[in-house]
Amino acid sequence: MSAVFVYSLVGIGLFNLGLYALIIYPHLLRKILAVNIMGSGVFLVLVALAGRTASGVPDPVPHAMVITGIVVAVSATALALVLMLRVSAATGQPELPEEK
Amino acid sequence: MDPDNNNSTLFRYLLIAVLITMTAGLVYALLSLPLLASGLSFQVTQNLQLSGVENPVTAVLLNFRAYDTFLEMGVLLLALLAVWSLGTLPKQRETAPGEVLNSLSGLLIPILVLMASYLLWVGASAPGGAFQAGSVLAAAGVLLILTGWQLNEKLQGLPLRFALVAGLSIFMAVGVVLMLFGRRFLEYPPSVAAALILLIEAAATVSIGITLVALFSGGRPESEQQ
Amino acid sequence: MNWDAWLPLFIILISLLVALAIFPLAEEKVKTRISLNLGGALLKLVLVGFMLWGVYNGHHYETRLPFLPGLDLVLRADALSMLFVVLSTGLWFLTTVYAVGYLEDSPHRSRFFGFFSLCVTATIGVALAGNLITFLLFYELLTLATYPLIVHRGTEASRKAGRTYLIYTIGGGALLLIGTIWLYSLSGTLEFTTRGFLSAVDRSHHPALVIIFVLLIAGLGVKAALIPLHGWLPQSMVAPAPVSALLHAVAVVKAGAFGIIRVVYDVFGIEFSASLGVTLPLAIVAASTIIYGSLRALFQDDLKRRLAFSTVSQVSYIVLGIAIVGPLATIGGLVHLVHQGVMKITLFFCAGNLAETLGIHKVSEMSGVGKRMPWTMVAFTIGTLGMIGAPPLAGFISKWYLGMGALEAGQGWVVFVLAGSSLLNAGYFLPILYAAWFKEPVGNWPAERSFGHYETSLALLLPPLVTALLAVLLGLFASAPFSPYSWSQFITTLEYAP
Amino acid sequence: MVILLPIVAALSCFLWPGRSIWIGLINTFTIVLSVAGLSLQVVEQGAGRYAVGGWEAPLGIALVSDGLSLLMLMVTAVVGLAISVYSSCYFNQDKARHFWPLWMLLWAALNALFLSADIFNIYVTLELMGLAAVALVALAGGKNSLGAAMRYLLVSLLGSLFYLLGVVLLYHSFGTVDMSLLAQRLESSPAVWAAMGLMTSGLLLKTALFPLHFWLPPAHGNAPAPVSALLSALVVKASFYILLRLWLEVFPVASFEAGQLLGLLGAAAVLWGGVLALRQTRLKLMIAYSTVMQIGYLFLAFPLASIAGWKAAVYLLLSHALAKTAMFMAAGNILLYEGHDRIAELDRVAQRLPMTLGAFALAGVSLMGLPPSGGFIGKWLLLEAAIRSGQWWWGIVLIAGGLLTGAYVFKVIGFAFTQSNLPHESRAVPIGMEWAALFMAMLAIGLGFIAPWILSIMDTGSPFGVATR
Repeated sequence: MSAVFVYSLVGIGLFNLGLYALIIYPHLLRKILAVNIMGSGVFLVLVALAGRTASGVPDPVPHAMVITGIVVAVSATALALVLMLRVSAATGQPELPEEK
Repeated sequence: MDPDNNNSTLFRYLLIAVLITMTAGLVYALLSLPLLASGLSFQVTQNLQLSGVENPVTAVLLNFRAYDTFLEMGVLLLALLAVWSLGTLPKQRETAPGEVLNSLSGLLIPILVLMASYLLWVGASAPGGAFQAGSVLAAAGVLLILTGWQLNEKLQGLPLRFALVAGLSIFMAVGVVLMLFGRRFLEYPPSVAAALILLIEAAATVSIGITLVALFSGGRPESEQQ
Repeated sequence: MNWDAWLPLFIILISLLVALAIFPLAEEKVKTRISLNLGGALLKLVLVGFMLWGVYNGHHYETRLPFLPGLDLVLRADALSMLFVVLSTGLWFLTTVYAVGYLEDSPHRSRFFGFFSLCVTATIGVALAGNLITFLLFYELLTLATYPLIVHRGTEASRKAGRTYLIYTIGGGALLLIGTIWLYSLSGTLEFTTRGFLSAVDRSHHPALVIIFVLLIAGLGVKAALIPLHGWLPQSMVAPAPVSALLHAVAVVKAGAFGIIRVVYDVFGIEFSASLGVTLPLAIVAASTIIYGSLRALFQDDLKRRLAFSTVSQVSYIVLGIAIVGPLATIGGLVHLVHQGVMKITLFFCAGNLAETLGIHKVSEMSGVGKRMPWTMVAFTIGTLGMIGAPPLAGFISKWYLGMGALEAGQGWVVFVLAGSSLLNAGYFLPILYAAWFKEPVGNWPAERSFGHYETSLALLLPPLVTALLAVLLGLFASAPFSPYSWSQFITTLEYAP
Repeated sequence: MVILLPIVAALSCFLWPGRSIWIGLINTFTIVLSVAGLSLQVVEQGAGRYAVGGWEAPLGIALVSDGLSLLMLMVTAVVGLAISVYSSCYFNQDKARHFWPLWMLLWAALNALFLSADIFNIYVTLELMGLAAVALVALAGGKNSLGAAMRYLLVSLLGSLFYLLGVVLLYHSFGTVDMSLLAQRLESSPAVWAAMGLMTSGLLLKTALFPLHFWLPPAHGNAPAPVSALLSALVVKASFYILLRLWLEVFPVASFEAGQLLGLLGAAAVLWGGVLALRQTRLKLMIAYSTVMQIGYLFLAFPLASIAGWKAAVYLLLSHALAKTAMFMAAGNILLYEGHDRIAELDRVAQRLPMTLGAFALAGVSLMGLPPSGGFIGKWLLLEAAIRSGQWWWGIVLIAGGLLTGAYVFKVIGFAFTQSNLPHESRAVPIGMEWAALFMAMLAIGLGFIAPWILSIMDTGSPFGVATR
């Protein structure tokens, strides 16, 4: 089994770990981190599988996609963090308030 | 309904079980993929010389799938708008940055800027490009902020905003101008492709860098309050 | 452009436009509003008369608008629809006059009259509908348009009544919808056609058709107030008198009854439904409704509630007439559609007058009122006698033909039903008359208002007198051309295969 | 290009915040015009395909405009127009400066999404849309809406990641992210099934199908009125649109069982959402739950999986978009006028805000699916499809849903008719806001009269496949 698949399997692992953390932990910072971990997992799969070319030179398109994805992730994270600050400022605790 | 606050162990185990099955399924799906798949690398290498750059990744980013990149600049800007819509800059606490940081930043920032421009330039042929460059630039900016430096009042208004939107607007401008020449949106003529890409990337680099810094500082500057 | 193709649509649009014009009117613009109302009503009356003449001379008025692929909105003026159109248009005019007098200087008149016209739009639409989906459309519109009228007073009671009304009618609408779509998926068409279009459907579907029949009739029975679906009717008595008059004499209840006529004759076809064996159960339901309604009416002290229950029973005469398979009975049912309308609206007008002028709401308060308001009570008397079916009044004609038809169709039991209900009618109406004419007034009236040297304002007095007069004439000159009677004969000859 | 205009608008709004309202309005009209132009072109020349940058798929990104996407663009334009008018009166100067650029970017994202034929590109637009929506929700400020925004953000990120992972699997199995190419190359494999599962569940989360709807009511209930309208009318629909596309084009392998499952969830959503809506005491929350319910309707088409069924779903989608916009606007007016939106205390609205109440009532009629209204057409088509395919029980759900809707709509209207005796101070409602609401409601009704036209548009480029019956 080639390194490609090892990496991609690790990616899947990260994805699910992140999902678990996202659901279980109430603290917002942890949730945001969890989402990022999931993201990294997806990107890892995306890049790793690109290495399955005969020539050994990896397929560039996924790399481009990953860069795009990363930028999106960064933007989202930034927004999430600021939002978190606002929430904790408004409610006094960095957790999701009860639904209203 | 919302499991966030529900930490009963039962729920935990249930979740774990579900996730494990899901993982298993995904792993199985992955392993079922063919061992060899060239994806699009063939088409890319085929059209590389038309794209105006040698680095395939950059080619995909700024030519073949430039439209994605274009929208993604939009996402970046949007994030900033969103952050700014949430309120103003948290008060800068005036801490003396300390000797090390001061001197270090004094040393580092020029290097970072230099490095950014190098990355930008090299992006055409080797790994590198607008995003890498932009993030390095951002690093410099962050250092500046950490050392308690603040943007000049005069620059905080329109100039700052122009710098922020430069990337996106130039990107779009190029696309539209090309349309005026009867080509499709973002369809570069191979002859000038290299120049156009470089132009876009330069603008993008600046915008990305500044945007990231602005995001880092987490709020719109005071002067925005009128 | 071809007038015949647009006349029906135009007739409907009149009152719609009136409605739209009235809604934004400011409260104090009384004159504009009244002129709009009456103008619309009159114009409509004229056009309908014109159309009536046309239909009689074999003109074919039909408007078609594409609605869904394979389904059009069809407005068609055939003999049957004209019967209902004429009735509702005529009574709309009178009711408008009455309502103007009844509601003067009460709040939200623009809203009231707006929805009032909307109501009539829907009713005419129901009458002119040329296929089941068009019918459905206006039928639901009618539901929605009446709701604001019922809750108009805005009191707790009226809101409750409104809710009940909606629960019943929207539920009924749902049944109707299911039935319609199912029918469509079976037969592929919904066009009303004389003697029905379903006899062609493959035998294997006949059980389904029976279910559909039940669904449709149940959906319509809600508005026609067949038991056990009559619950909303007495409750909605909280509405202002003109509304009760319109609802119970013309719009809602009649729409239901009319729908049943349509379904039995022009969807299933009378012979076919008889062959399906669904008519006898219908007849039984109708008969029991008649008796039940009369019985309940006997024990109501509130005048309007008594009238309401009498409506419950009277409307079922129409259904009964349809369910007895036979030309004469059909004539009886159809003609009663008109007669009951005229007579019942008279009664409600009078009840309204009593309430407005003397604040009388209960039967027990009515002793001696005949001396105070002779004219009103004359009208009232005519109405009640008609209801009882005393010759030579309109009601007599209907009952006579119903009875004849029953015998002709060999269903003698119906005659007993009729006789019984007539006795009951007498039972709950005559005491009122006795009290009104021969008893002495006890003390003074609950809330008296004086209207100069008339017993009440003219706008309130004239309409009931006119309708009462009509009731007499319809009875006397039943065989004149264009009288509902001869018209129903005309229809019947079409509906029954020669 | 329909996508660029709003971006231009956004940029200029951002650069000159002072004048953002006017820039926004002007651009709104230009956008509407350009959409009209596009639709003209499509109606005349049939579905169009546009390769961005001149690079055809698989290398490049293609935009496709067929009947389905066109209709989505149109409804977006109409709703967008109304919302722009409405918001130009709704927000104060300070909020407006932020609202307009965000809204314009959101609009751009929607248009881009409806036109894109490239599933990775769709991911980007999805994120663009999601972030903008979150920011707009947070715009209301205050504890509840911030919390709601936070939850909404996490949910939407989660959904996007599921979707993205699906995209990854598809790309690596077939070497393309272009829908039509995928459709050609696709053959059933574990990876495909995994991708289908991931993408579907991710989108279901974003579409808030029961039981994944928990985030929607707070988000829609606490956002500013025009934003709630936007979310309910368009944003939620966007992810449904993607789902529809995927199931129609990419995953024809989609099995009968999967369809039935979605149908069941939809039915559950209808009933559950309806009951909860009935139990709400606050108007906006009630409307939000009604959205949950209406989304359920859309999924009833999946088990039928017939062309008629899809069309019915899309028709319901359109009419719901219009009606719900009107309803949220009306709710916004009432909120502004009465200072609260507790249903039990909505006295005097019938007297003082007749237009608003009228809008509410008309929208309600369409939601109930009573004739004549767009809702009725959709319902009729769906019922017909259900009966024809012999799965009449979905029809029962539909009817029951209609009755539930009737119950809660008239609950509100009934209360609004009562005369109030307790005097309370009230604020005037800008006429523009009332008209916008009424306008949308009338459109929702009017949609009941142009069915043949709409249905014929749906057929251009036959996104639902060629008729088989």
